[in-house]
Amino acid sequence: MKKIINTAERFIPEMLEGIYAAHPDELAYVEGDLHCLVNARRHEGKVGLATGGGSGHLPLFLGYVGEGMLDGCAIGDVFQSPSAEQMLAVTRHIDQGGGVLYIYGNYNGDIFNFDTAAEMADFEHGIRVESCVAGEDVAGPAAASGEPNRRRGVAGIYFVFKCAGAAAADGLSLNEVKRVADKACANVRTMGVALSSCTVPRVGRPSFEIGGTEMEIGMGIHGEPGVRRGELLPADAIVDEMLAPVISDLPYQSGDEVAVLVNGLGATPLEELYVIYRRVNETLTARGIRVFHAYVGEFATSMEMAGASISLLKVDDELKKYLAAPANTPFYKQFAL
Amino acid sequence: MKKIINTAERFIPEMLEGIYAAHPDELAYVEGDLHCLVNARRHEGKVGLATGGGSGHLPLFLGYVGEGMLDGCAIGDVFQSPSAEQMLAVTRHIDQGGGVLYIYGNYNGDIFNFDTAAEMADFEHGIRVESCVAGEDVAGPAAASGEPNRRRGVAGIYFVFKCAGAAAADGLSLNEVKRVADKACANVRTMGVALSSCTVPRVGRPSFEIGGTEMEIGMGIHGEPGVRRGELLPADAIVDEMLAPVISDLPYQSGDEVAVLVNGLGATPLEELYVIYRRVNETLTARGIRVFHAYVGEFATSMEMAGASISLLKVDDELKKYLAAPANTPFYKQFAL
Amino acid sequence: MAELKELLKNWAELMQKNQQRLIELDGAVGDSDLGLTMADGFRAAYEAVGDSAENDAGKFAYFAGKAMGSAVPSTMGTLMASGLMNAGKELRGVETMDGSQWARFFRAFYAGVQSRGKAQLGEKTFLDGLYPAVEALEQNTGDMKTAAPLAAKAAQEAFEATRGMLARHGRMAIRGEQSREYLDPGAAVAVLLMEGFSQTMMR
Amino acid sequence: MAELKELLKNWAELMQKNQQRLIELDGAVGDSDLGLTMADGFRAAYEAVGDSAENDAGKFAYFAGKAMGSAVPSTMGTLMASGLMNAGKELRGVETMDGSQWARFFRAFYAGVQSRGKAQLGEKTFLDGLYPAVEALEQNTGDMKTAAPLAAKAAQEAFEATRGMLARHGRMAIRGEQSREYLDPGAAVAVLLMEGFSQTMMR
Ligand SMILES: Nc1ncnc2c1ncn2[C@@H]1O[C@H](COP(=O)(O)OP(=O)(O)O)[C@@H](O)[C@H]1O
Ligand SMILES: Nc1ncnc2c1ncn2[C@@H]1O[C@H](COP(=O)(O)OP(=O)(O)O)[C@@H](O)[C@H]1O
Ligand SMILES: [Mg+2]
Ligand SMILES: [Mg+2]
Ligand SMILES: [Mg+2]
Ligand SMILES: [Mg+2]
Repeated sequence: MKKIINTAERFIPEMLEGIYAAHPDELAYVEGDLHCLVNARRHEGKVGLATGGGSGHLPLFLGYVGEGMLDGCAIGDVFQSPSAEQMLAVTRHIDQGGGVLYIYGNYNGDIFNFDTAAEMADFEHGIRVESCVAGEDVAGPAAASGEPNRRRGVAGIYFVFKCAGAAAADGLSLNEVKRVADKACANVRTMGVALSSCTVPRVGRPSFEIGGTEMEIGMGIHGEPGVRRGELLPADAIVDEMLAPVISDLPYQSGDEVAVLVNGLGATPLEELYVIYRRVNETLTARGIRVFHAYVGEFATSMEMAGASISLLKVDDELKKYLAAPANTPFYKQFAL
Repeated sequence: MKKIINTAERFIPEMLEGIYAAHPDELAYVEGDLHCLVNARRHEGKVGLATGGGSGHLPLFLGYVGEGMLDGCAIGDVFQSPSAEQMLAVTRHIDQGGGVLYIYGNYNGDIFNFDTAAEMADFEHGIRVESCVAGEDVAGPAAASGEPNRRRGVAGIYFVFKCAGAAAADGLSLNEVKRVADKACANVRTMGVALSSCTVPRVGRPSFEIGGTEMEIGMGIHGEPGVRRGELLPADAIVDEMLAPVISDLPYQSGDEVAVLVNGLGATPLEELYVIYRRVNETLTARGIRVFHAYVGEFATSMEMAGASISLLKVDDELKKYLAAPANTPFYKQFAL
Repeated sequence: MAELKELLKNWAELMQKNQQRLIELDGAVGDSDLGLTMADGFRAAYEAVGDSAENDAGKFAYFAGKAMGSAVPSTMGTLMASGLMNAGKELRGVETMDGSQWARFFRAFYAGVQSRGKAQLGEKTFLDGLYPAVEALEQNTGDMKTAAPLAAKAAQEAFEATRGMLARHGRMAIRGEQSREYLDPGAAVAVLLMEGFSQTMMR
Repeated sequence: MAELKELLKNWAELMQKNQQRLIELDGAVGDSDLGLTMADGFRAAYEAVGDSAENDAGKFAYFAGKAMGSAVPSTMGTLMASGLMNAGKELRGVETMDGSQWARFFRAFYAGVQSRGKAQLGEKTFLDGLYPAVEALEQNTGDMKTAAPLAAKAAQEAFEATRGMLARHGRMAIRGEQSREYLDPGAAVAVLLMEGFSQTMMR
């Protein structure tokens, strides 16, 4: 394990100390717990947006707390959910009178704890809480009708944060912000590929083994098994294999518009992400799908995992408006498009 | 070699195709050569700022072309200088009547070609060109008096781009913008550490060998030898070893103010960069040095190299003003501080 | 409260003792954290109330569960916390445990996990391990010395029967049909819970 | 122009043939690119003018240099381009090469590299390899068949003498005193230039 850390136990607390030290005017924590992060600014009356989840995915999750995005984030240890108590602490702080919307990824631990926190917020503090659970990884099968969605939440949650964040900043009500978040969720699909493993510091060895010339299509951001393991292919072939199920799952028609996110998992250079985007753009253009805006970079990582994911968000005028709004967090900045 | 590319030969051209496709409103190329990148917007009368250098360091160099930063960039193959012809093409396009300032790193090939381009711009086209060569890596010795600076230019060049970019946007003359750039150069120092090598695609094997538990303090961003190879230490010890020569080289007094840049070399997770920043902040605070602003992220990479660098810029009121100005490029965004 | 305290102590010890086994069971199908979270979580639960002078069994269980939830907010950590807290709510006001109180305790524990996780029987989870044990206890609330070992045996058999079931929840569900080949790690925890209960009753 | 064309052709072939040796020399102290850039660069220079009907030796060399600079803008690529272009400027208008024109050609080549790279003799660069060869040519401009092999020999000896010098430029300079142990790869290129010239004269 080759990491610039002091000890595995202190990794996340020290990371958080670094974050608060670097961004003292923008971020704060509540109830004396570094894991309960909130925007240092409050906006009375605005719907509060909270997220949370395991660490190891920066800028996900806490990086999206800031102006035009989220209000707070409960932070767990590497790949571990934060506790319901921590979520509750964040919830209490960010309720600015308009209620709170939770937006988080579709993982057991997170769901159980956010549900618990929502109940506590309601019963114990009279705060109205709604939830939006993102699960858009097409490596998993679509839910049969009546079944719950079992797909993992991955990088596409960025789009949900962005749209809901802009809607909340615009002064929409809790129900309306939830509607926008749900719409973004319903219209985003993602597929990933991994080339190497990350190592959880407390575990100390790679989360999975993968050969020196192998890749795994569809692997999850904690190293969950994907859909196909095989020899590393040329970039265009990898993109073709990832993009096909992303496009067919929704599906798309010629004339549709999308926002594209090419996300690096951590160790993959930005240069390669643009080689990927080149092919994504080529393919979409050939299908008559217009790119409204392209995002290329690291939005949801798995520490030092090499690999990438491609997300498409099918946009309408409303989602375009919210995507185009400015956002300003210590980790993520966008001027109005 | 595990990369998401098609072929080594097409790597940089395809990366550039991806970049132009992703940012069509912001970036353009001139003379039909993808390697000659310019800001799509022009600002008549403004001093034109150009940079250039080898590829493999994104967002360096081309990522700093945009509003409030640079006007153009000549792009070479991986770790190879672009040609003087390409630099000249960029120069001719970005001269908006106020002359052109070249800001680039202290490498032989780049110097020779930028010097040639400057002569051609002057003799053949009557464009006045000045140069500012950044070389702030304290892994190399300081120049003896009368000797040229042999230190490598590394991540600290970001500060030079930022300050000069804001000065040019403010309407300063070529001489004045050069003065600001030179001031930033004179006040920035950097030190790096590498944990793993990158691989140049056309070479196909790692640029250097390094043991599974080793680090190299002071390694350059192309894998140039550093000052000490040894066992990987805890984060705080690494930071202490890197920061000491950065601070003593200038030197600093209690009460001084700095901007800090903790830069990731490519494969090192953002989480670890914040563990580094935590110690940097602790050390500076203990010495009575005040942090004006902290930048943490990937600013100058070596593709998939694991490691980081720490840069300090000693600031006065003028540099603070220019650092605080907004900037907006496809790769780098900052709202006014 | 002595028996409830004793139970939590036994659970903490058993999870610690079986840490490696749980790591391996979870490692085969999940992310290997189960041994760590169960050992850490039940230790935290016991430590939170081990020195308490609380006489209300309900509060006792509730605060043990709450401590566990804060210490290990993983899937099983949270579910066990929900079980304990729900058992605590059910037993609010109870000061002496007898057979029918124990049966209520485990029924409520089961219900807390079920309402938090929303799994159904047969979906290859912890619930499949615990359910037959709760049934066994309810069969003979008059004699826990007889009922508890039978409940532990029922849990063990139910755990073994999870091989063959199709996983519908958590990380294992990603494997689809392939999941049938594996034992469910959460059901192994149910066995340990009943073994710990049986030890407590047999003392 | 036949001889100048022949010279560029010989250079291109020699660099190709010695590609691996240059890679290894540069690999020991630098970034291993020298074999690639010299082979690619001199090929580009030759290809740019190989089919040209140009009669002006100056323009011929100048455009060959310009093509090289665009093809391989590395340290040595750019320096060789500067050498060729400066030689071209010096020979502008010359249509027939004789001994003293060749001496002017190489003196200007040297000067072009020197003014671009600003290195001094003894600083362990290409210049140290080329300089004694230029001197040798100027000694006997009346008889290139004698002078050219002597110049090649002088370059070879000068190349060997770079071992021991302290590097002040480029990647090798980072090594400080340790650089004395190595031969200078750029000086090896000077040897190849003079060997190619000698071959051209001896035909
Ligand atoms: N919805 C659920 N209800 C009850 N038990 C569940 C549920 N989901 C998962 N489990 C149990 O959790 C166990 C895995 O726990 P744990 O290792 O903590 O999960 P993870 O590490 O995947 O978050 C499974 O073996 C299963 O018995
Ligand atoms: N300023 C200079 N003047 C002349 N030759 C130089 C100069 N700097 C470097 N060289 C030569 O360049 C050679 C290395 O060339 P090259 O491999 O192209 O450099 P790099 O790959 O480091 O950019 C050195 O061996 C040296 O002979
Ligand atoms: Mg990274
Ligand atoms: Mg990276
Ligand atoms: Mg697990
Ligand atoms: Mg070289």
